Amino acid sequence: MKLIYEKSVKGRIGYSLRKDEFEGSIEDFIPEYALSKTKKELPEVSEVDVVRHFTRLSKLNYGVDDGFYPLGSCTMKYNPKVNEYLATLDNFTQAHPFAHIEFVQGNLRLMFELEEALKEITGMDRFTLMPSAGAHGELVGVLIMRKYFEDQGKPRSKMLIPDSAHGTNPASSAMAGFKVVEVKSNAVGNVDLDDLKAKMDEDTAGIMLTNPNTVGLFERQIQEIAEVVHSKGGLLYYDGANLNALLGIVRPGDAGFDVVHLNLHKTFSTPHGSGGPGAGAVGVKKNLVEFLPSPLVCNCGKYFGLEEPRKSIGRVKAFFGNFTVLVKAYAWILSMGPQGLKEVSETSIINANYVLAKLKKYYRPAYDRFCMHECVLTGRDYKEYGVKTLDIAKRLIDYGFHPPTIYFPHFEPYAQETIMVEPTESEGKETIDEFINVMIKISEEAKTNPQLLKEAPHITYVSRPDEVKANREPVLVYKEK
Amino acid sequence: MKLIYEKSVKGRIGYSLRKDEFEGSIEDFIPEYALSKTKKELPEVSEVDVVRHFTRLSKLNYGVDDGFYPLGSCTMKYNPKVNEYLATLDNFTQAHPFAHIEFVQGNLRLMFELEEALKEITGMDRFTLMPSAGAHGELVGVLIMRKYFEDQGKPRSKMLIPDSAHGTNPASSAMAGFKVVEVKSNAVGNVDLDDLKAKMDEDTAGIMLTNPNTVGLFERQIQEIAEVVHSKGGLLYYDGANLNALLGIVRPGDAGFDVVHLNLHKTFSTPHGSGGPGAGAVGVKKNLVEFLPSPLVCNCGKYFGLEEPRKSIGRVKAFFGNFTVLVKAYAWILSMGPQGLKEVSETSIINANYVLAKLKKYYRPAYDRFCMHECVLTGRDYKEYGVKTLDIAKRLIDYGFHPPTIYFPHFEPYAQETIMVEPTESEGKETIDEFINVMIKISEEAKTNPQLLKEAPHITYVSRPDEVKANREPVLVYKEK
Amino acid sequence: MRYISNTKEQLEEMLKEIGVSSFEDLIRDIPQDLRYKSNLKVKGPLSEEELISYIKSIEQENADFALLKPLVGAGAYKHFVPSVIKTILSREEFYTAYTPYQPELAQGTLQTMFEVQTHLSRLTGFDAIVPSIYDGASATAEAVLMTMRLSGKNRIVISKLLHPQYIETIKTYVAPHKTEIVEIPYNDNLTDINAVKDLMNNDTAVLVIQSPNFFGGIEDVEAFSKLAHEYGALSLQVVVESLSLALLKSPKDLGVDIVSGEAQSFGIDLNFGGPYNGYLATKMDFVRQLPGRIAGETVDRNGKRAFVMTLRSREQDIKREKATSNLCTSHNLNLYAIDAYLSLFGKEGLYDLATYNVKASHYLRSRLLQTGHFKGVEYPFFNEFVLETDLEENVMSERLKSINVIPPLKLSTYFEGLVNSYLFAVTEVFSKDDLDRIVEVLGR
Amino acid sequence: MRYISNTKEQLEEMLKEIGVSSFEDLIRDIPQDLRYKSNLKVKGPLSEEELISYIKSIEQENADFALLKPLVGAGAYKHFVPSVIKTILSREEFYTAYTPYQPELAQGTLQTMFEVQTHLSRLTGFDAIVPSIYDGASATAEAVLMTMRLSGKNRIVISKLLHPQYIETIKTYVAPHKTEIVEIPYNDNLTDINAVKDLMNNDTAVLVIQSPNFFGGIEDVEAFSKLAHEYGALSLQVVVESLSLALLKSPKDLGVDIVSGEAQSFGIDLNFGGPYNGYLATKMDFVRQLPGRIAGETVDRNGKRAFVMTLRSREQDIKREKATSNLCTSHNLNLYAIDAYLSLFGKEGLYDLATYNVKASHYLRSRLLQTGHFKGVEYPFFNEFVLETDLEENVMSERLKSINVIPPLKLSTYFEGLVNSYLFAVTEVFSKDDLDRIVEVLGR
Repeated sequence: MKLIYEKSVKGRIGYSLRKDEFEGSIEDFIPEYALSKTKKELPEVSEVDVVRHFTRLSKLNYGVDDGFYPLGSCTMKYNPKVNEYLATLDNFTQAHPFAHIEFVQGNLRLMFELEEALKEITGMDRFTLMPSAGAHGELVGVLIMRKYFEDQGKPRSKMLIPDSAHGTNPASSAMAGFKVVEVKSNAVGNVDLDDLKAKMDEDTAGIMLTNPNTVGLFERQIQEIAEVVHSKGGLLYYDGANLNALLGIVRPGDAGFDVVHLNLHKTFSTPHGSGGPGAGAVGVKKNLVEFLPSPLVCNCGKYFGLEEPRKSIGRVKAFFGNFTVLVKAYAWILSMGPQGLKEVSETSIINANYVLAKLKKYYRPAYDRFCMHECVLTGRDYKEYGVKTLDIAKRLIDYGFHPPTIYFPHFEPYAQETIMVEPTESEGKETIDEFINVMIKISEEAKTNPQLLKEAPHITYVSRPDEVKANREPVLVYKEK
Repeated sequence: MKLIYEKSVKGRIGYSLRKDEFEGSIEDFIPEYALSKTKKELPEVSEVDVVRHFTRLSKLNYGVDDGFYPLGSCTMKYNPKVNEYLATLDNFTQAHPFAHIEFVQGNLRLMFELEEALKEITGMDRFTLMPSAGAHGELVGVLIMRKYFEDQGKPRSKMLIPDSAHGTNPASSAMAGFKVVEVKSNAVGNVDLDDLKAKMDEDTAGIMLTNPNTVGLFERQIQEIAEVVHSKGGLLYYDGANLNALLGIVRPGDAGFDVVHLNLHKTFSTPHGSGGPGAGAVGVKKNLVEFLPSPLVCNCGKYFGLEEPRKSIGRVKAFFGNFTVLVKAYAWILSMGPQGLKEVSETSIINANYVLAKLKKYYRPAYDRFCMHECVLTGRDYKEYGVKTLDIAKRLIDYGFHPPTIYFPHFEPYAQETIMVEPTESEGKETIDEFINVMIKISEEAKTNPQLLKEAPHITYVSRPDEVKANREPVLVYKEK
Repeated sequence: MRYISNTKEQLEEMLKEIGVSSFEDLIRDIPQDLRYKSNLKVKGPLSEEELISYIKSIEQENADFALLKPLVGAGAYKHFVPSVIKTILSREEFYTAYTPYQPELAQGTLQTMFEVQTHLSRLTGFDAIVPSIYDGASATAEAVLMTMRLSGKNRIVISKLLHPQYIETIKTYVAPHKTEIVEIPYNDNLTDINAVKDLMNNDTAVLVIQSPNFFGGIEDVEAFSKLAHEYGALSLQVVVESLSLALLKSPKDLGVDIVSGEAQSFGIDLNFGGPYNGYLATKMDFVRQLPGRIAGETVDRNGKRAFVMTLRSREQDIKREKATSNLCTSHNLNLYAIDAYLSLFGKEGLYDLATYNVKASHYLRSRLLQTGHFKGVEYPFFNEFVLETDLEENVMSERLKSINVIPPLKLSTYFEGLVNSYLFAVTEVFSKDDLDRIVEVLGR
Repeated sequence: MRYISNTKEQLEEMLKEIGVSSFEDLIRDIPQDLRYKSNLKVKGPLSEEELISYIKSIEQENADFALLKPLVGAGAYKHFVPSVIKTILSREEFYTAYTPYQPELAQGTLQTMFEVQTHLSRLTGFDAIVPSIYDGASATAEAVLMTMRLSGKNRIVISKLLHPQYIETIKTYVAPHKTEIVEIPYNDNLTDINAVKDLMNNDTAVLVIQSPNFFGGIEDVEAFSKLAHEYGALSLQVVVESLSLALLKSPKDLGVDIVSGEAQSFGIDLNFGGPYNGYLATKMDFVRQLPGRIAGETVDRNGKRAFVMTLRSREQDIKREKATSNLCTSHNLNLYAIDAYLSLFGKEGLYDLATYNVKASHYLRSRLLQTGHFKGVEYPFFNEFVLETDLEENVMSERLKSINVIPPLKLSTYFEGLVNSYLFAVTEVFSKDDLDRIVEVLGR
């Protein structure tokens, strides 16, 4: 479809401004060395043009409200509409971050109460709500770990990360100046304890762990892992990507974790917004509180206020956190209540195991275990028909489903043909059944008509864009011919 | 797609209620003769189910924001988003109609100011904002005419209506107890003055006239028509369906009309909402004010208040008008201002004549005249290829356009193959050009591949539903099998 | 102007293509002496920001309704509207579409109509439904006209406890048709069934009973229906608080012939009285006498289920002066709200919600009686009741306002005899604490 | 629970199909002593109505911001946001979608990214754009890291008139990398170019200049760029008030190598400081050192134009610890707002809007100077300026609050020497009348 630039008509107007009643012209105020000689060549369109443009663009997208979106590790659950409403209340959206503290008591209270709830849910002692995303939270977490060791006068240089981890873990560690040391998985998909013991030493800050891990399996030996890491003075970092499995069942803080980050846009149902904004709250145990980024919200007598942790790692963005995202997360917790939170995890675990039980014959998993809130299958058996997992994923689109996560984790036990399905608690059995049936149908198609898969999707506006070309001859902006 | 009933799962929940802390059970309060023995069999679905259901349903619809919607006589113009916002301000939407007058001064002010604006735009002396729709306004208008003559002690029994008029005109007259007398059109598409003179008598209440008429042509002899009707003591009723052509150019009140109704959802840009709610404000000249429906809004000293016209025809609905629709109409007028209103009519007239000029070779009109804000073409030349105007309309859908109005007006000069195109002022030349090109292309297709048209549309979820079957074996509600 | 796409240059170009030299050439049909020569004296143009601030300043002249809970109902009920409904209503495909004349581009609208017809069928027991007419009052007037068409008679008997504005609306609609209107008195807040007997005769087209009635009273509709039928008249039940249908027997089972109702309670905001949503329900025998739009199921060219507007030969654009009504634009947008509301609440939710309304209103009534400032007769009611008080009107108002409650309706406006009586409505927006607070301020 | 679809019965059925007798069987991997045995002590569950009223009660503890116009900016600017933008953001296809990993289901997102890249290209002059990073501060920190990668050097020279919180953020990001940070003093509200000369050397990775700077001052960016290049350093311009780009020369034309910016002014609400939207712009030579998501144009299987995320080999999910950054989730939803905002205003509108900002702010400054209560040096600025006053802080605050204006930023918090100085921001939300009213209350 046309770009908005291709719809531009000279002189067309899409804006309104109050009358300019001031004297003088722009040259009177802006020095010649700075003033552009030409107007910037933005498009010229009417309001109708813009509305139709985005309405059409929207119809080229697929959201959770359009159907099943089983992206493993992404927790694409339903985003309640009331939360969207609450986040757009005027006094929230129009609040200036530099308004006096008396003006923003509501915002501070909300942040304070959300922090209390997150502490209770995770078993941690204090949270920062500053980070903008999971990876941002990771950076904060590992910077805290770094500073903790520096503060002890014994900086450490390495970070352990399981081979199945998200790419953000090693990338965040690298940003914080750590050397990444990979820990292997064992035959049942958990951390190889021997490998861990071999690699954990007193120059190692600790381990970044996702639990349930990215293969959807609970780290059975988490207590032993904690023991190994703590015995060397190290710290355990909890990547909260998969917390959706554990609400009210296990609290990371009770399982030996020292730092956790939570993706409020996963577990706590704030929408993904085509790739953000999210929020990556970071919680720590008592001994790490003084390293949290500044400022923190405190309930200081009469007012809610702000405080700076004594040895703070500093700021990681301007102002406060992604406030409107925080509103949605808190609203969700309040809607759920203690019992509801537990039901979230129970339901999502049952949903995922149901998918696993029904599909394991067709898409053989690497490990024969029950899974937690997501299951990892593979497309390895269809390679012989020339069908890649990518083709299976694309074919799902023709049946109205968003594909699951594929090719992650990208390592051997899965023959690198991973299919990671996370149904979340939102989905009803009949939707999941429909998905299962289609997956089985596709497994048939793969054998009988592989071409159908390789040319899929057939019903979308575009099909199989050429990523190699995009990469080789990058065209990143529109230029008039 | 499935009905919401077909998605129902016993025990599924989509609602939340505060806790019931009261004592007793329902049988304590509701007598046995009245209490239903079973719960009513409504569907049981989750919030996610409902959101997805309506999201999918929405994608089976086509709105103005989706593209060109040139329904003649319907004025499908762009509905500004700011107006939607303003109409949902809490103090408007949460206002109780029986709250004390002090509580609702804002509402009354808005109605008062809107009335002032409508008076100025039409040249009338007083408006009621009560009617819910154009046809509702017509009923009010003709009831006023009826009562006016009764009040004079000389009730009249007939109403003149041109053969080209909307069906609502005769239907409204009939509801008001008038016998409908049809007035013929002349060779140039206007009211036949001789026929009018022959039929206008002192038992005739007057004439209901649309101007520009439903053929998109201005009634050149409007002054003569007024003279004929007034000379017999009759009244002129202005059907405002086509006021979009005359803003700031001609005021009905200056052209001899005694009663007008305005479709705020046409000219004044409030959205059509899949068929309403609209608003059908009715304006009258001084001598008819005392017959208006009650209540009217008045600026009575300190407060805005309500007053009952002395000889009111009575109420036509409960409470006041469609208030939130009124907010949108007023907001639109304020955004436009005097000059903007005139530009609306100028632009819509030029747009329509441009379509006419470009398409008249292919879809011969009945009259060779410039049109006003809409043009009437015909598909008569394609009958010989077995192609009906309906087929042309359906084929347009394949090209992404909403079809124009067809088969109205349904009378001889058009060989009953009318195609009525109203582009409105919202549409840009490039959209109109695209429509014109497609229309020309379809005219070719009609000759070379009529089957393509007869089976159109090809891209929609359903195609050519069987209306005869629906009518013969009516299925109006869902029943479980 | 941002809402008008074409630029001056484009308009010039188009005029050239049309073959005229100026806009004036296009409108030469309009006599010069009819032209409006000056500028219209309307405010504006305002920029969007100025517009918002102006309209908001008007809105601020209202009371702060978002904070206020109304004890007044009387045909307009404050029920909680789930946020999902506003989300659905904001889909442009719904609110910017036209009446579904092209079914291929309007299956969303048509299926919604069909679903609402089904919901209302489940609630009323009838299979022939008109889902959207302006409001309950006009729908009732249309229903009365329908009974006159069906019966060929011109005499209508109406309970005095039909909503007063509904009665006024009926009167306006029947005025041109030489109709005799007879009103039935009431007794202990219910329509006096003994009086009806004297008022009915064989010339009567219809007996009109509202239940729950204007005083919230639950009428013995079955008895009224029997009586109507004894005289060869039709029985029309008016349902203004449609939530009551979740608990009460279906009108069809009570022998009613036609229901006219108001569906505002099902997800539609108070909106200062409109837009609301009237509906009609009746037996299939009468379907061809119904006014307004109806959706029907059929199949498309390929045999797929599809929905269309059906039984169109009743309508004005086909039948002109012989149509069953002049109805054209309805209030279809509300149908998305009603469909979503009834689907969200569903079988169990609507029952629980209605039960809450009943229990909360009965609780308030009995607590108010205990204060000693109120008295009233016992009668069966849904969520509205009448009490007489010894408190001064402005005392009661001020006390209620102090706790952000809108006072109940003073009945003397409509019922001359009822000087110190008020009509209280209690819905689920009131918690038990809220009601206790009301009792506390009024009990002083 | 309304957000969980499956009923207890369905879950039982599924457990049976899985082949276990209870949920407990599924989680037997979890050691019993890790289980949380009690109920979580969190509030709830609240019904939707209770939830709304609770959150609103919190919201009401804030000042009534809808009525307040801020004279404070300092990196967060109150510009009017057209209603169209909220309408667009409310499309579920946008806000409920994920990062566009499946281009066939995300052309809406990808085309929007590409359009915003183009807009930012038109404003900055550069062709390599990262359209969405958390905010301007983190984008700036990423830009600094990028210059360190590009240059292999660890010394950075930063204007003291870079937003103080941006400086703090840079410090946090570079802390693990043994970086030397040098701050440049200022003079007459502009970065002291003479001082820079002494601070630069050949080990310097980058010279960081904000323009308009934290005091609103328009720097002679070209001169700074030249200086940076003389020492073999890169020139990084930070643009916090991006509206200024509508009027000011493109950074590329000023010899800048990289721009890091904050696009909040383009259609994003104040939101108490977030979510906002940072961006980066640079020359194509540096494109493979950029962090974050970039959209690129390509063709699909059938030769149709299509958009994809491109140059992915820079990213963490491909390159893990060797990636240019750990960026994963961005702030993409804001891109719809930015795209729509810049399209609505467009070439003429953005120019007119920026001009209004300049004229209004200069008007207020000169009027305040006339009151005699204010003084300040002359310097070129965009829509923010610094003045010193003899009014007490609380006097000024109270007077401004009385006319619904949020006071300007007190600079002493960040600049110890500036005891009675304030940073004023004036945007188009102020009419001339509004400004006259401010002058009136402060001029007393």
